[in-house]
Amino acid sequence: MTTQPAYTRSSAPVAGVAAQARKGGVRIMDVVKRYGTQDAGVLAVDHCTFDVPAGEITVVVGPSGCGKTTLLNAIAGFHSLTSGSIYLDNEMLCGPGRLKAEPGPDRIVVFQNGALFPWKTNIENVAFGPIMQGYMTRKDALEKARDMMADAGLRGIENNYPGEISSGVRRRVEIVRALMTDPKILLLDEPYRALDSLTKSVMHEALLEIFYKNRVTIFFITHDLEEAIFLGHRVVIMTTRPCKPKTILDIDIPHPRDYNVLTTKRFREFMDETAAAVHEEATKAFAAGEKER
Amino acid sequence: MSALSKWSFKVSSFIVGEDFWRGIVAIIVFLIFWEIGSRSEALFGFAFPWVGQVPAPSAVLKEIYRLIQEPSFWHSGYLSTRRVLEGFFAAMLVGIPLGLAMAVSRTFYGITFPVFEVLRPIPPLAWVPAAIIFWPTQELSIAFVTFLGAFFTIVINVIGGAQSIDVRYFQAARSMGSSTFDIFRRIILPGVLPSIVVGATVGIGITWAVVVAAEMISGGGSAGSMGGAAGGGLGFFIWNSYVGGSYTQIVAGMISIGAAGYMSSAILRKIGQLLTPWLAEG
Amino acid sequence: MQYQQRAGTRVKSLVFGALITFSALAANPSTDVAQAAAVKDYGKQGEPIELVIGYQPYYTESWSGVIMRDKKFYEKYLPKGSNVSFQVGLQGAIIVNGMLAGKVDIGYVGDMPGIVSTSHPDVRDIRIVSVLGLGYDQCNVFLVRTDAPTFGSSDDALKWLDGKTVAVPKGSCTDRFAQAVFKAKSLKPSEYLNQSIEVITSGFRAKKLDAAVIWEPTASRLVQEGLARRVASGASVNERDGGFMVMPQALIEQRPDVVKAWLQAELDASLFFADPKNAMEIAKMAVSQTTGFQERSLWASAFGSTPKAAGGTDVRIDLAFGFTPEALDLIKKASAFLFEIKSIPSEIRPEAVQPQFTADILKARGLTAPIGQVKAQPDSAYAGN
Amino acid sequence: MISAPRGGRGDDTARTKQFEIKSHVMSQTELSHSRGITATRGNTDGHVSTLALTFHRAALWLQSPRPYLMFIGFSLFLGFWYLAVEVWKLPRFAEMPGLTTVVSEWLSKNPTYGLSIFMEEYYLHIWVSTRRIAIAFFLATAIGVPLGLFLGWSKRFKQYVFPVFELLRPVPPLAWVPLAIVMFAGSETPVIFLTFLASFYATALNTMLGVESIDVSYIRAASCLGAKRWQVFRHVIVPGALPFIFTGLQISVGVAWFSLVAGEMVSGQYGLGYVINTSYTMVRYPTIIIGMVTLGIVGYVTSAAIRMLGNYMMQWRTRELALGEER
Repeated sequence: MTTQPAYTRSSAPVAGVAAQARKGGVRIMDVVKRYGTQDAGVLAVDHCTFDVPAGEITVVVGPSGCGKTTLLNAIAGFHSLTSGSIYLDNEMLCGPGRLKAEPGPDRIVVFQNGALFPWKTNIENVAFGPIMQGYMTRKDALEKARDMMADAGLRGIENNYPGEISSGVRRRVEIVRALMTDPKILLLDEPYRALDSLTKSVMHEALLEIFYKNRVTIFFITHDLEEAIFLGHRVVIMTTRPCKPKTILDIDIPHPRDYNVLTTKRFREFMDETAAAVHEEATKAFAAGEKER
Repeated sequence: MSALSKWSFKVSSFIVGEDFWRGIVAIIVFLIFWEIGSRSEALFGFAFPWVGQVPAPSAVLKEIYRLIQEPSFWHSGYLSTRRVLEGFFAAMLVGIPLGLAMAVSRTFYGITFPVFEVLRPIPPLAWVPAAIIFWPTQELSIAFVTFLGAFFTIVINVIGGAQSIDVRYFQAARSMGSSTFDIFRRIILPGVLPSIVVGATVGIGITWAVVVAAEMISGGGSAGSMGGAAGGGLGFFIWNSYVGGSYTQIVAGMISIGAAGYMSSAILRKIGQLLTPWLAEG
Repeated sequence: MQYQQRAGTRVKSLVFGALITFSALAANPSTDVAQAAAVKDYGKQGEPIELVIGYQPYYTESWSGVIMRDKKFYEKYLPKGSNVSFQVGLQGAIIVNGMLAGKVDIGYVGDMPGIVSTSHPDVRDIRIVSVLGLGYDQCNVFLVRTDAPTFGSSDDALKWLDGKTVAVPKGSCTDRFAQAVFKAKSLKPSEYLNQSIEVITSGFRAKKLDAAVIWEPTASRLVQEGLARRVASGASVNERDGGFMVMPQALIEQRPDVVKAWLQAELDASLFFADPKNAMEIAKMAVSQTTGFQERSLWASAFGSTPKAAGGTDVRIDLAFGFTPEALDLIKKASAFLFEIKSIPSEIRPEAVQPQFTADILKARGLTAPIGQVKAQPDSAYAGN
Repeated sequence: MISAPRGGRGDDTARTKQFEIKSHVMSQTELSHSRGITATRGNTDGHVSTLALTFHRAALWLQSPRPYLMFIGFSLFLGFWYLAVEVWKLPRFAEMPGLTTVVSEWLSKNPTYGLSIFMEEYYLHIWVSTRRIAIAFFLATAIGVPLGLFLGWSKRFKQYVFPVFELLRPVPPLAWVPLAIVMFAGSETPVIFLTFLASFYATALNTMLGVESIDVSYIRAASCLGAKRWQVFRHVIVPGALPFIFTGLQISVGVAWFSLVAGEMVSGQYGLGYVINTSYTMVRYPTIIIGMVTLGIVGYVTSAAIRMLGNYMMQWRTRELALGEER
């Protein structure tokens, strides 16, 4: 039996998941993003507006290079906007006057080809956030990290280096690292892109399990439609570059979901409905010879 | 965008960009500091440490202006360049096949690489006395030393290049029934080309460093020259100005070698880009 | 693991094969190939000959070489159609290396390189055939920095050297002389640097050297250009120096006619050197064959005079040509010292000295060694500007 | 049979991408396999210690054909040297010192020219040369690494400093020999300056390349997790650039020896460059070869030391590459 955890984060006591106030809602309002100068630049995002409901999984689907990663970077604070604004829990992240948001532990990004620090052991990676922010001593942070990794079924690889474990396991360690700082929203940039479909299905179930336990808002980017519908409460299908929402679907398949959802009639209906739209955008993107932005 | 406009786009952004101006400012500040430093004895009465003895850039510029009109200066430049090219091409001629042979056959690699690794740490200049004894003419001994300078780098890069070729290319080629020679010509050579170019650019830089020192040591230094001033070359030119006590000529010589070394690397990089168009996707 | 076994067997056969070929070759070396390579072929007697002469315009004691090149006395004696090319060596050792590598045929060198050249018969058998000159302040001149204290006598100057930085071109006659003096007077310089005459010149100019032991004409040049001060020489410690001519045994055996012819011409050159009225002409010859030296310092190196307190001598060079007792004594003493400091692998071989050629020529011309002297002349005698 | 040879690491090849985490899929079994290695070692903290790894590799090496091939290589090389000089006496080779003379001189208690492994002076030369390399190398690292880190890290700093750096870099360090002798007092400091200069360029440049090669997502991940700028510098930039820094250090040690020899040849009292040069002017041919071989060995040892230090400092990379090698 693991000992009663000695750590409690002062600001947000870990209460029962249901009673937790819903946080992490994002409102994207009329966002435009252009790279380079006015005339010779590239328009990536063209007046994009949609909401990411708090406590839910929102999946953005679109052809490669259509500008969805630019959106994610704007929320995370890596890129500035040309115009429009983004709100997190009704607090302006970036908008007129402040075109570039400040990266912070409330919005954690899980990168496409992984960003676990190869020179730190897995547990040091997971405990990195709290130690950097200084609100936890190293010992407490490592203890909490050990417990959270155990929760996510990652016992026994604490002292290995990321280079020594499989990329699927690495991806789960990265998500645990993101959850350590108790973020409002998780920003996932095609995290399972490099995995084979077998491992991918294992990852999906692990992600849902973590989601049900922590109820953190998830903003998920992918170009795999099946993955979007299986995971998402809401699926936003983007046009080709410059991207803006083409159709927004609320997936009413009840949670918690597992693998036989894929064979239900309702899932099939959603697939038929969206496949045409996504295919149309994909051919347009292909014609324009877009390279992965 | 047509190539021309693409090129102009790149240049214009470079000119107007802050990199360019900040670079110019930095170089001007450096030159001013150098000028004041070397004139410190006259201006402040005491010589700055180190830079105090170095001749001022203004004097050096005058010297360069004078030297450019002198044919003997260009002759030295020609001699050094010829020695560099001789040593360099010999190194390519011997180094590339050896590197490829090492990369292709495990046995050959097993036999030659250990010997190669033992000889590699010996600095090329340590070979000068032995080269003077061994080679009949002084010209050959300097060329041999410059050859060594580039040889080791080129072989190492070729091996590295061949090893980094993804093994799947071999499998793919073999599955399409290509013979060993096809594989060599279709897969290994193009695969190794980029690292040959890298090895060449680094190699020519080293040959310039070596030719200067070899000329200094065999042309004038204690290893002594057979045939007095016959040594020639920029290295000998610097050595002669040192012995003659004209320090501005030394700095002028150093700058000309720097320029020559830089130009040869730049030319090689250009050739490299032409040879490997698939790498330069802009 | 299948790869390991297959390669293993292949490798073992390779190793085995290599051993066989290796031992077979080493067992019966083909002797004829061995002999021809080491000994150079100089052709039959009387045939025209190609000669490469390694000489030192930067070494006054061997200026008979400078005169030979200018006056071309050898053309009178060598077989018609012979071709002679002169190569400048900055230091005797470089000429010796050239001779050991078979690139140089006749060498004008100082005492140490001369003796060292005879000590490598395994590489190439070289012999001393003539004595260019003997002296006290030709090869062994002590110079100190201009701002050194003024010394009462040479001995005080030498004592001052203890704990100072002294530079010397290693392997030259000055190296032997400096080490002999340091041992005799138990002096211990803080740094005993190996530097060529050029590095020493720049060292004095950049005020980085306390002292140096150098040979003429560089000594006079440094004094004349005010870069250094002369404080002592061989005369101060009664240590003699000498210049020698060396030739490979192959040349002596195959072409005694050429050796005699060259030595005849050498005698003419020495006689020319000994005649005081030729002083100015010789200085001009030296200027034409060197770079960076003024005529006045070249003249002073041979014909100039220096106060006794600074090791000056009246007779600057004894042009021995033949092997005088003093010359033989110098060779014996110097080679014993060189063996002691491990500069030569063994005592000098008796056959290394070949006096009979010069003896025959002197008898034929009714002269005795030394054939002349280069005397110091007053500064006023210098006719140049 | 054509196959790209595995292993045989040309460690200081100018490969641009210094390390790539092989994002191949390792199935669950391989996870246990890597644990398998740790199990056999039985060390408590669960990861593979470098010492254990080297023994493991040495065992592998012995089983493979490589040692025998190496033996053939050396015997051919030394055999040719012996035959060419002493047995066949080929034209240009006859004057060179033979294998037996060099080896007998090197190992003799009373060497004819005063330099062999039993002579104290031999180790004095090695010590003086190594001391000069150590000083120059330390200075180059102490100045080069921070400069390289800042050049890579702050764009403004690079815009000001890098042009001057690039202005001086093409001038080969050895062209500085005469100026160094004039600029610096004594005979020791110019040699150290020359050695410093060569390795300084290599270190600074490679460190800068190291910082620039760090994947931007690491920096973003760290700032996401709340790390402030200097924390990102310490926890991401420095460790991330470490592999490049060590490549730079290895190249810089090689280049340091390169210019040390030139400095010592021009003027000096001790040091291996001095030995080689005076053995030439004093016609001690075997000692020239002894000087060169000693220089080769000492040079090899110093760069191997740097490599080992690098492997030790970068535990994560050694183990990762070891796993890669296993496959």
